[in-house]
Amino acid sequence: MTAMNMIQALNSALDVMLAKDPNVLVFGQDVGYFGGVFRATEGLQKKHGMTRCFDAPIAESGLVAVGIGMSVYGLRPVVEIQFADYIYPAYDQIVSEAARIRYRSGGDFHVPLTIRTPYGGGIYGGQTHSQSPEALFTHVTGLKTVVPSNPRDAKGLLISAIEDNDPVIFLEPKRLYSGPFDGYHDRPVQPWSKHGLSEVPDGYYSVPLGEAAVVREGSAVTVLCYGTMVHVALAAAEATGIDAEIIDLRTLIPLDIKAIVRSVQKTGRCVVAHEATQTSGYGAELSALVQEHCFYHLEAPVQRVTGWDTPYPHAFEWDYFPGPDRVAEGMRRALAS
Amino acid sequence: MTAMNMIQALNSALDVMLAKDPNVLVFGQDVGYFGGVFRATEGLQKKHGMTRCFDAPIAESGLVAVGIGMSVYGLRPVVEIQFADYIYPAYDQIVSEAARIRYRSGGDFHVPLTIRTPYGGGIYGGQTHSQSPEALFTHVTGLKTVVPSNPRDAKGLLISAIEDNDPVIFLEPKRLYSGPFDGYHDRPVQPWSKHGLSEVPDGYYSVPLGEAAVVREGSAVTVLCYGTMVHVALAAAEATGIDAEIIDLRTLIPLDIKAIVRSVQKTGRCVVAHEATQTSGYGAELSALVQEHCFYHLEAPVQRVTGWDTPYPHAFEWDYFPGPDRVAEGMRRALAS
Amino acid sequence: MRNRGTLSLHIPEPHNRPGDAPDFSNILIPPAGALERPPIDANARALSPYAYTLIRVLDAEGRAVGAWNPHLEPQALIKGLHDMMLTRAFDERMYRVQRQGKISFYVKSTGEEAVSVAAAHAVEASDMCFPAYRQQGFLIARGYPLIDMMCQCFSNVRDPIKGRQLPVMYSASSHNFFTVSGNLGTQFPQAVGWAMASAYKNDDRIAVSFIGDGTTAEGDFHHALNFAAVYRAPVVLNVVNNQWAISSFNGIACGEEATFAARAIGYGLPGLRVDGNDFLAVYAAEQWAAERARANLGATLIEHYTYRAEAHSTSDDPSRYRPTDEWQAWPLGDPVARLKQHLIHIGAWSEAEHQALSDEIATLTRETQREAETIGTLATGSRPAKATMFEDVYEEIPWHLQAQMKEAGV
Amino acid sequence: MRNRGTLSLHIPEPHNRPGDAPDFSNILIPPAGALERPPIDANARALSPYAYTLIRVLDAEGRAVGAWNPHLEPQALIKGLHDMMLTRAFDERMYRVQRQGKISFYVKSTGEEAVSVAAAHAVEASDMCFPAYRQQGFLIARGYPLIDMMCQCFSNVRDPIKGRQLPVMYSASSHNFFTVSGNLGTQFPQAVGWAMASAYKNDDRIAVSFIGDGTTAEGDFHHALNFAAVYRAPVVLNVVNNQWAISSFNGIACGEEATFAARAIGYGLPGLRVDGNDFLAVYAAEQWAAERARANLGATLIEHYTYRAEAHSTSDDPSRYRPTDEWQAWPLGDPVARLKQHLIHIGAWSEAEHQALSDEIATLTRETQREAETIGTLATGSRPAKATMFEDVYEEIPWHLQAQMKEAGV
Ligand SMILES: Cc1ncc(C[n+]2csc(CCOP(=O)(O)OP(=O)(O)O)c2C)c(N)n1
Ligand SMILES: Cc1ncc(C[n+]2csc(CCOP(=O)(O)OP(=O)(O)O)c2C)c(N)n1
Ligand SMILES: [Mg+2]
Ligand SMILES: [Mg+2]
Repeated sequence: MTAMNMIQALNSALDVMLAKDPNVLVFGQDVGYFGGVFRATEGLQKKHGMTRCFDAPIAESGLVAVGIGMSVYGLRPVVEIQFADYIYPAYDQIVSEAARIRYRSGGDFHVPLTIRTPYGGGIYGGQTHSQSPEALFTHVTGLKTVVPSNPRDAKGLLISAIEDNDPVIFLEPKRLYSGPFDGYHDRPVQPWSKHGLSEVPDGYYSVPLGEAAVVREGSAVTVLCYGTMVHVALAAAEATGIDAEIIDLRTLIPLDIKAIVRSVQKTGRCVVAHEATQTSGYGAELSALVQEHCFYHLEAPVQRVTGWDTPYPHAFEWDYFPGPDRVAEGMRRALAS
Repeated sequence: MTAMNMIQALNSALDVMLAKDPNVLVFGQDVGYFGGVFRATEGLQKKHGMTRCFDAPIAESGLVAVGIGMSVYGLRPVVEIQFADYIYPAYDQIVSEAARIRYRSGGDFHVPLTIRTPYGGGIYGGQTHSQSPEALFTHVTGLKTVVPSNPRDAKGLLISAIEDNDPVIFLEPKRLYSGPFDGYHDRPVQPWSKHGLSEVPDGYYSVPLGEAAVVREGSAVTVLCYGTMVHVALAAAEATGIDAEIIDLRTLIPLDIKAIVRSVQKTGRCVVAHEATQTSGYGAELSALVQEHCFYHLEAPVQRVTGWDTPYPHAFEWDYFPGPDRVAEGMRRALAS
Repeated sequence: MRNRGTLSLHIPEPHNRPGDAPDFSNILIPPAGALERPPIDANARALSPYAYTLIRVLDAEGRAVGAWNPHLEPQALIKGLHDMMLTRAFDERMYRVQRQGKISFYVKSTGEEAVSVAAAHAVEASDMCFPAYRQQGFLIARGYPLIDMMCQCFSNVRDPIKGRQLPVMYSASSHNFFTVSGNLGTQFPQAVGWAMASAYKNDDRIAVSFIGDGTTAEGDFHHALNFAAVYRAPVVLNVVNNQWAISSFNGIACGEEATFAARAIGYGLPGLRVDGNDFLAVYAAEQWAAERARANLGATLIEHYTYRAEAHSTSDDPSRYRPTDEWQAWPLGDPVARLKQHLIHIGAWSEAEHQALSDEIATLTRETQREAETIGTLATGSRPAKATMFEDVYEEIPWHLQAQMKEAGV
Repeated sequence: MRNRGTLSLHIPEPHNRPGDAPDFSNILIPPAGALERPPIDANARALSPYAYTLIRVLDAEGRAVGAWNPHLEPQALIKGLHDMMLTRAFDERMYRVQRQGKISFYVKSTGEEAVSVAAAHAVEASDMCFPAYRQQGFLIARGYPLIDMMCQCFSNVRDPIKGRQLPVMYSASSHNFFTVSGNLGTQFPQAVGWAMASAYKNDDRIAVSFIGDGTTAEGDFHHALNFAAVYRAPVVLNVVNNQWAISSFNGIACGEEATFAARAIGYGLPGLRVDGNDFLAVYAAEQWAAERARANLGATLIEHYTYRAEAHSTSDDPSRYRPTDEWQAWPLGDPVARLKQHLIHIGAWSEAEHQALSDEIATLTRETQREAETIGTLATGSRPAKATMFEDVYEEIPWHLQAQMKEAGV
């Protein structure tokens, strides 16, 4: 066990997999010699060799396409998209190709590709360094979508993603890279080293895809969240004293529906929280599922607490970010009736 | 008034706008001399001139980018994407550019671009000629998304889209081009000429964006639908005798929430139907909205009737397509409790 | 907006439209055998003239001439002729099957058979092909069972891809033939990735890919060339310039201003332009590029200059946008006729043998069709079990698809 | 998977890394004045040698030599010097402002000022610019108010784009300068569309666009060149090859195998390669391309060979990936110093005048900064009203955004 922040945990996952499996390789913009703009691949080229971890042209579509071709050969490529905001040029290769190849070939080919990308706000990155595009992947059959919220999960989930035989979109909440940011932007953020889930096994281990974690047990209201919002929801529960049950989904597709149903049937109330814009966000799917599975247990409408339906405006970082006050307000609305 | 099928109505809308506004121009793959693979632009090049309606390279991203540049100059371009399944290469230009330019420039620039594209199944087109990607646009702030279900709306909505000062994704249910297909694939389809809404004014008129149409009044259950599914829902109501209120949304963004709330408050039950895959589809947003706005009126969970969460498989056209039986089943489920 | 009358917008138009007499007088055709065959390690920039000419081996009399003559054994030539004829016969038959309403769609490769077949012959069976949708000749040349191709077109219970795709979208990992995509162009950079993987593993297999002239306009084309150049990927990138992309002539894809082979120049790659209806020229160019790739010298772009003799697909009617008799006027002729003429010229073939082969192929395709139809067609309702619809979305079926299977009653 | 040891994967690496002595001996620099200036209607293919050389006007002694000398009046040269110096001073100041924590981010253009400034001078004020994020020099040369640029960086209440974007993402329709995008490359084909619109309207305005060397790898680059060639769009497409894309040297973008100017060849467009640190050479090339475009002869691609003297942005530390003293070793020198030397050489400028101008600019930028800070900074909380956050998503605010405004309490 070593205390790691999220970047170190992700780096460790890549390191472990590069050492374990010669078919794993890592590439993307600035990931080679430099080690990535967020340092997630630092030292990997030096340790594992030039062809195991290298720089790539600024062509996200090309990156993914080449990763698909490598997958077809039999490798397990891990591609980094520098910011999730820049994944759209690759959207066709992801949707029409990576996600469809197993199906359209009747199982003749498959694509064990992992696409890592930092997402989310809270870093004053403006509208092209803050987006949360998860719903654009959860709607695409054939993709798995994963969002870790702490170092231990980050490493274990990334290893699972690399070992998975289907394409995985691995969204890294960049605001959590250095610490468990809880949305109180005017307070100092504690470092990961003070957080229990920063204790990360040094070697190989995995956290299975498709299993949520109950990060706070409670009986008043269920909060469904992932990524940075897990810490925001915890802060909201603490601040309000509301006995919320907080579920960190960890994997959006496939979703751990059992954990959700179990909790909402218990609490009868539900809040869904994400940073992405509201309309057609993943929260809509969660809301729909909860009311389909738990209609007769629900005592109030499922509440969505999300980013506004605008781009992420640079000067309004904290007006946009759905912080603890807004989550608390959502919990109160869920409890109001 | 002339009886038109949907293609003729769309052609007429383009013809009227080309004649009315010298800033309107139309381009896309095979749309010039040939008149488009679905014939929507037939005769327009000959009538209005080479530079008003012309062929473009097979580069959807380039098409949209060039349309954006033209919009910035002051034109109102109408771009055709040959099938909605091929819009993904343009996704970055649509999401990061067309949808964001007004916002990111503080209103300094805007993009009055219309993107027309045939979508949906029912023509044995296989998985790359049958997709319904509307939810990938409804999640994108800054875009409007429109889906007509009959010739009269098609022309009036397309004219509104062209005149709108924001980018509009105009999805044409290709199965309806020649007749009001109701999902009974083994019965002959009546031609549009036998349908009231094929009576289309010859000249200029518009149908406003953002207004739904109640195509069948009823009191037992509300069905929210658009495109081909409007006719399927009508057939399901007819077949079952269920007194459904059927709402043709016509515009997905901005949505006519008032029409929805009014109806669901009356019926207390709701079915949402679309061809797209279910998870994170637009139906999720509709379901979430209905339970947010009408929770205390709902007597049963909102039911989703959608395409399965698989690609559209060629040999299973009618197993995949959510036909009248499945909509009827959804209505029954909504009524069951 | 001002209007000072200086600029005007150019919209490219083909030389001939319906009603015009076909006219290919603008096409420059160098004589066969005129060009040197450079060494495979030639400097790419020095090769740039090859992007503006046509490598040709077969002359008008059916002689194989010049440095690019690959000097194939008669048996290899006859195999090439066989595969091209089989491809054409297969296309004819499936076209008729579509017209009879037994399949939903079909795409012929008539007139372009030399491109796919000679390419398949020039590379190793272990080399990986990333095809567009008009490379049935490649698959046939590799000996993939015709019956499997037909069952795919019929989407019947023996369709290897389980009824999932339109006809012609084959997938054959057994024959190193990648699953055909309905989305144009995507395979081109994937081939580069496969080739990079092969180099990464110090393997000796190379990748071969095909793209249409129209499709070169997609970003994928650029990504393929760029990644291939940066990482010196062992891949042969083929542009099939058959003059048309549905109704758009290749000027809309930028063929008016430059050749497609010339695109290679800007990436520092060799670009070869080849008479695509000359089996020997295609073979020779492909062989040169494959040798270069296998020697770790990187990628080559080859433009195959040919003509789409038939409609784009069964959904198309070319008489609406081009003179109906254009193919007859096409100056590079018919690849089958030209190779036949050559074989006769060298004394390895006769009209009688040709007729016999033709009959044999007709019988084979007819009987295979009968066999495939016995298994079933889309119309007879022979399909994989409905439950298979939910398989292969993921390696394992997740809960939400299981729930949907239940709802679908399977 | 087999492993027969034939192939290997090539990963490009720059010549020098931290710790190495900078070495540019591999760069071929032709003497200034060596090249002919072809007529603007020259055939594109005949121009291909221009893609492999460097158009240079200023020699080592500061003389303007050869056919590409644009023979500018001293006043125009002094204006050029002024604008480059102002750009550099503005960059310096905003960099310091960022280091003081008053703005979130900044991007300098140090060493590359000639590219943007000379281009702005060579085209008409009514021509439309589609910039990348490093063309502040273009906007400054067009006389856009510095105060507005600063207010944008401060995201304060006078920010013309209402606090919506990171610093440097200017938008100035008043100065025909398109809104800068954080997404690389997207502007390049948009510029082509604008130019097509201008041609469509028989206007005489042309478009000018800029893209980084690294960004040429995006599909957008290909789409821009291809649409420009097909429709002969009146546009000047500039590649700013400053050797680096964050930490990646231009070999990763394919600059190892060919020049970026050579990309033009495959589209049948002229591709010019220019000494990007030579104000006169950039001016001359841009002027040539603008005249060609305005004469309805279509697009030109210009590669500006220059060097990114500073970090990629304030988030970057180049000492981690390149020798720190590379810029000192850069053989094409400093564009400001070179133009100054030329002005002194022709007797139109003196050290004293230079110092005076430098002081004047320092005062101007300092006072503008003071004024901007008085209006407010991100830190002081001076921002547009919170309600504006919901504006400009659409022309009108739809109900769902109105509901969210209410929820946000505005
Ligand atoms: C991304 C994408 N855009 C559009 C289409 C529709 N489409 C199918 S074939 C075709 C023409 C292709 O022409 P070309 O590349 O020259 O190949 P050819 O048909 O001549 O073999 C088009 C536009 C598609 N399948 N995919
Ligand atoms: C589509 C996209 N991908 C990646 C990035 C992240 N990024 C920002 S700047 C940059 C490097 C650009 O290099 P270059 O084009 O050479 O321009 P320069 O910075 O040298 O001016 C990268 C990779 C981005 N902004 N957009
Ligand atoms: Mg073609
Ligand atoms: Mg650069």
